[in-house]
Amino acid sequence: MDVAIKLIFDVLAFSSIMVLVVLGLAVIASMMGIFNLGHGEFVLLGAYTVYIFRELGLPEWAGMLAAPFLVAIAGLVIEIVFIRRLYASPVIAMLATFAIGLIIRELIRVLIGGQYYAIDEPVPGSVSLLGVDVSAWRAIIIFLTGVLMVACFIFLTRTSFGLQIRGALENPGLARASGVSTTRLYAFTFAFGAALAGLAGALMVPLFSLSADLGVRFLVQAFLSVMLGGVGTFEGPILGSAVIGAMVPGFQWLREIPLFGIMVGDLIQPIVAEVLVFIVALIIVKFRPDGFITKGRI
Amino acid sequence: MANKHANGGGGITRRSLLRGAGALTAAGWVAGFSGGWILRPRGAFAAAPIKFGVATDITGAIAPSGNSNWQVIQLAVKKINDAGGIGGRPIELYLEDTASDPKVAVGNVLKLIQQHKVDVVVGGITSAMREAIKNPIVRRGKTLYLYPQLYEGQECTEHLYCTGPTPAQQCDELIPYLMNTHGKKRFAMPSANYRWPQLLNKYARALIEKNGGEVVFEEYYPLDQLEYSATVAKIKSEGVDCVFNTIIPPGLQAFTKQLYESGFQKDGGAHTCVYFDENSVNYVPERELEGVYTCLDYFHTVDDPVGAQLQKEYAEMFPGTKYLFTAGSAATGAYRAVKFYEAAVKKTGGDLSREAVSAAIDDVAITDVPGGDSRMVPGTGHCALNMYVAQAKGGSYEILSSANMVPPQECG
Amino acid sequence: MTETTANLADDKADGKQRPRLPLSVLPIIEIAMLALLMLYPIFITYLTAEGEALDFNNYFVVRVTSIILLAMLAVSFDLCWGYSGIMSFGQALFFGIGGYFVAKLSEETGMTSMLIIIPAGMLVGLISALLVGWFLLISKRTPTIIFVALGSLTASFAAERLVAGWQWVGAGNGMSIWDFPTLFGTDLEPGIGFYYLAVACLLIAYLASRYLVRSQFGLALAGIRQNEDRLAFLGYRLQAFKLIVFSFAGLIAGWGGAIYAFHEGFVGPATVGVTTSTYAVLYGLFGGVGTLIGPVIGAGVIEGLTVILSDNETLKAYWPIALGAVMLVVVAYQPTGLVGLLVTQRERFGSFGIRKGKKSSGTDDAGKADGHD
Amino acid sequence: MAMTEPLLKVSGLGKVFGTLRALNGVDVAVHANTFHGLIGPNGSGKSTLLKAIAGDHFADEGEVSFAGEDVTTMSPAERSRRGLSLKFQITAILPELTVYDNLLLALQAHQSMWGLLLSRSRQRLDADVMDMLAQFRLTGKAHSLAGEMSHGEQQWLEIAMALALKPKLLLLDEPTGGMSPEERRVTGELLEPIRDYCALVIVEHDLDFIKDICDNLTVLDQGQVLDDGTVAEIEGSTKVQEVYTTRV
Repeated sequence: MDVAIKLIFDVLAFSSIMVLVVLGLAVIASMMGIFNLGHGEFVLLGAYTVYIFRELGLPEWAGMLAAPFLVAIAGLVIEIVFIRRLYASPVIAMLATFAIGLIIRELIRVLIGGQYYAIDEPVPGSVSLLGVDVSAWRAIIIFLTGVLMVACFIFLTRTSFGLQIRGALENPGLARASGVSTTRLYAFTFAFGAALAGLAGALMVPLFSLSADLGVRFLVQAFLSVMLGGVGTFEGPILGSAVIGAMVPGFQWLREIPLFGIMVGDLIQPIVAEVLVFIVALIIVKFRPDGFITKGRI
Repeated sequence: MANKHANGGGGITRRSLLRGAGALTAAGWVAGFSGGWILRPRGAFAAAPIKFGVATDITGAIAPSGNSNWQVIQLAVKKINDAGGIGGRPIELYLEDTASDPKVAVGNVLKLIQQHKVDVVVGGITSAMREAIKNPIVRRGKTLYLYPQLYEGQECTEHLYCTGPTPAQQCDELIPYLMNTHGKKRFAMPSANYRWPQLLNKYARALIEKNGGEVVFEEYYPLDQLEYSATVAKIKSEGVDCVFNTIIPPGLQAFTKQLYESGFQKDGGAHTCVYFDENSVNYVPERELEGVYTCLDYFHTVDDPVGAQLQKEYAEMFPGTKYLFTAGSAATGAYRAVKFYEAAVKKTGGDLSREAVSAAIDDVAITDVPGGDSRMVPGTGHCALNMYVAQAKGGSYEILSSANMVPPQECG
Repeated sequence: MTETTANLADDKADGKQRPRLPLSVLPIIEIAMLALLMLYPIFITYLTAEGEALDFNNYFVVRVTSIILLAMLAVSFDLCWGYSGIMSFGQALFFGIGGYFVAKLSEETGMTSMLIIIPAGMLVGLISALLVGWFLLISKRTPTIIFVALGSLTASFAAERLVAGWQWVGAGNGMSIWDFPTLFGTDLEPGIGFYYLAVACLLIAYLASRYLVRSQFGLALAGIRQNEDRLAFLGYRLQAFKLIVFSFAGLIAGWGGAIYAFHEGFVGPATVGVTTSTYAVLYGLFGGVGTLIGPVIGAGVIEGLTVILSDNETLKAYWPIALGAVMLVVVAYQPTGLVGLLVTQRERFGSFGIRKGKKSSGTDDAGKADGHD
Repeated sequence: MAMTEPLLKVSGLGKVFGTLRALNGVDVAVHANTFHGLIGPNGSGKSTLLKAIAGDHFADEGEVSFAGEDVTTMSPAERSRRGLSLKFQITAILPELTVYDNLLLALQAHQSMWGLLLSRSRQRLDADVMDMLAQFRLTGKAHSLAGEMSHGEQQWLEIAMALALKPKLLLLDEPTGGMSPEERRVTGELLEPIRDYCALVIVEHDLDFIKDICDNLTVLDQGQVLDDGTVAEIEGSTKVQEVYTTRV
């Protein structure tokens, strides 16, 4: 029972982070047809912001509060300076974001001397959930993500600007054709996606220590999530990232649960568990190329 | 010598600008002194200098250890040169950054050997790094290699000498102490997935089982795995009372945090990590460090006048440095390496050929090293050391027990 | 693919002003490059002798040998992206697997003969590329570039994670190759002998690739590059073409990787990983994809500068950032890379019939020079 | 006309785009070596029908059989290998390649992979390439980039490529679009000789052009067959008259 609760809790925690990372990526991908290979570095920037705040002697939570806004600004600048010119040719845009990601990654590598930094969470220690000790901070992440998703959903379904976004999301061609000012829409969406990634980075950095390569792993997992969920919808990517988020800790846990009387753990080494995530995801994508919920595909 | 002006101050000449890196350091960032350094001896020497190569992790994941090694070696060499060098010949230091990245390291080590043509190389911290660079140094480079870090043992390559503690030296004291003094019986071995943990665990497990204990699980994780909740949960649920931790950074931070959060220590569990030392606060917060058991060849708290004196000089040479002169970071091993080499060259009467020095170093003893005297055990390439079992208390370590001249039990 | 409309425009204009008998540049660059590679060791050795006895196995020769082997990785990337529109962000996977395979082989069997190492590397590179390629390239609908790009990236990333955790191949330690490779029974130490072996391998791989992309098969690739749908309506099986090129590229990468591992005496997880893959992309885009020689030059310049800058902390630290910036500029403003500055769009595409127009006579001679038919 | 089994048989073809019913129960039969015109007002479904035949998109209902074989769900490549060739409305030549190479590309399309790798057919096909070039009056342009030619010339190259593999049936989508009257006349002349090995389905707005070269016509209106028959019959058809007078 305890194990079950811990499992569900971990899965929720990791899924929440993945959702935050993936949502922006997926929205950009489906709306503008650009897959942002620099998205992982937005996550990194968010994490780095918290680190900087700590270095400046400010509290971590302040950094986490600031991260989404700072990263959003960074995203906006990048959109205006580079991406905007490249909507015409998505492939070149993709390569450009790849380069931008590389620049950010290496810059931060220099700034933190290629090292790994542990960062304390604002709320340390553990809380008791149904009699099981779980990390307080993970609980907060789950809560915040839930709130954010609800907020996003309301924004997308109730406000006029939100509806425009949704329109452009589900039918990009139409949006471009109709009078909607895509320039403004795209810029906002790009910044918004960056903000979410930044927030994800800021919230997760206490769990995983800060390092320059933080982003790459999340880019790969985010890509798989988008592939799983399919693009063109709001729900698809969320579902996809939830699945990936479930697999990452899930496979580790799988090793603790006896199946058919044998301990799977003896068969699956931790490393196998990790690589299994990619293999399983890719296989699903291979045989379900449109994702779970489909309006289109990237 | 070419650079009198440099000889005047500090004695350090950089072959390149430092402004950028300097600015970063000023801003509180660890930019690291990557790339080639030459540290030339002060004053004028009659004889040509001995070229002493250092290849260590100045940047990257384990830079804190690498930098302390580099600084300690500077101290050791400075002392030798101030005392007139080795048989009148000064030591000239050459540094290449191995950047915690074997791929980079192989190339940079090549530079030490083929470009600077050094007479000996000291360096490498993780056994991954040793594995990567011993080939370019010993085989391809035909150069003497001194490896300073505590490690997994079974490194019996010719012309490769280990000046750090072996599993036997670390475990023979620690494990019985934990089991007999603290009654720990159920061990867990969460480990980083490379050679050091594997072989160390092998030795420790044998010892544990010999003493009637049990290893509940022994698992190997990717070096940068960040998700340990399943492992920690198992530690709790299986009633483990001693975690024999061989996870290294970057995974270390996540693991210690998650272990701490689970309240393992709080509930009286023993957390041991045999490379933890005074430098470890650079990796993990103090509260998570508190109470950790470790066993090394030196601690600041060891009652040892030589060590105390060296610490004093180190502090004077590098005021306010965050890279401490400690054992777990291989710094004491590095210091011993320099002294062993000095002793060997004295013995050969200045002959620097690898074979001669190698033959000499195989059987020398050294004094004036932190933690007490040490001597090479002939034919093994390892040295006997004094070992100390200690526990972290508020950032420093309390010595719990000690043993003198513990044999390495390798390659014998 | 990488050509922007702006670029085409230039070349159209260029096409009008082009003199009747334009000097074709690519072969000249190729010959120059070959001459440079051949003479380099002699030059550098005399240059750096500093009065001491000449040592042809010196540092500069050894370092450049590694670069030449990395150039093979660059060529294999160009075959994918430059010639068949397969955006492979994971090309190092095949390079590294080649290395790991021969490292394991020599560890198990003590076998160190180049005559076995090289074919072994080729084979494992080919097979792994076939598998990955089947997965990424073959499907009912033509997979999108994004799927291929991130699919290959993921493969490379996963492979890196796997070998980093797999004790059978040394896990985090990677594998140290203690023995020197042997050629006809004699030890081949890193140095001038090894250098010319590497040059030979690069040359053969290069000529083979050059032959492929200038054959009628290459004509089909040139078509695929411009308009996949049209080729489909002509009856070409696009996916088969792509898979063949991808596998061949894998073969070259595995080949280079196998020798590279023996040259460094070490192969680690990073060799199969994302960073190395990224560098393959950089070599290609910087030097100029779709020219074969471009990526070779790209590898030379980038790696060469990396070695030179490694003496300078400040620059060294900022070097990767500079690389990123360069890549950004290149993709946005000079998609044809360094070589694109000298070579016209038209020459990059070349012409394929036996009967050549005056305009492209040069390219043809070059083609013949390689013993086309 | 000989009442043999038609080369192309489209029966009950239907295609729906969203709410728009682009094709509705369309039947067309084209016999070997005949030229068949598809006419009708804009949006009557001509191009949709043509694409459905070529396999550019698949029909929702009904079937397409070609040379006695059901090709309804075959990919364009498969159809093309069976001798069904399409020339796009917008010219889809390869602008970066020379005219010569464009044609070679079309001619070698069905060679084996090995043949292509070893460039076996390069010599042999040279003659064919030059023939086609001569036939379509492009010899002089052989070595200029296809993209650099005039629109008309590009159309001819396109047709030449479509004919390169001696298809049994050629689908032409507005071949004379944007051509000068002179170019149209020439296009007509260029097409005439193919009759002896190839049938033609042609969508065209220029009715005079159609009348000149076609044997039979099918008139589409709002996705349905309004009428079909020989050119003479259609010219006489009142239904068609009225549609054209009211709508065109």
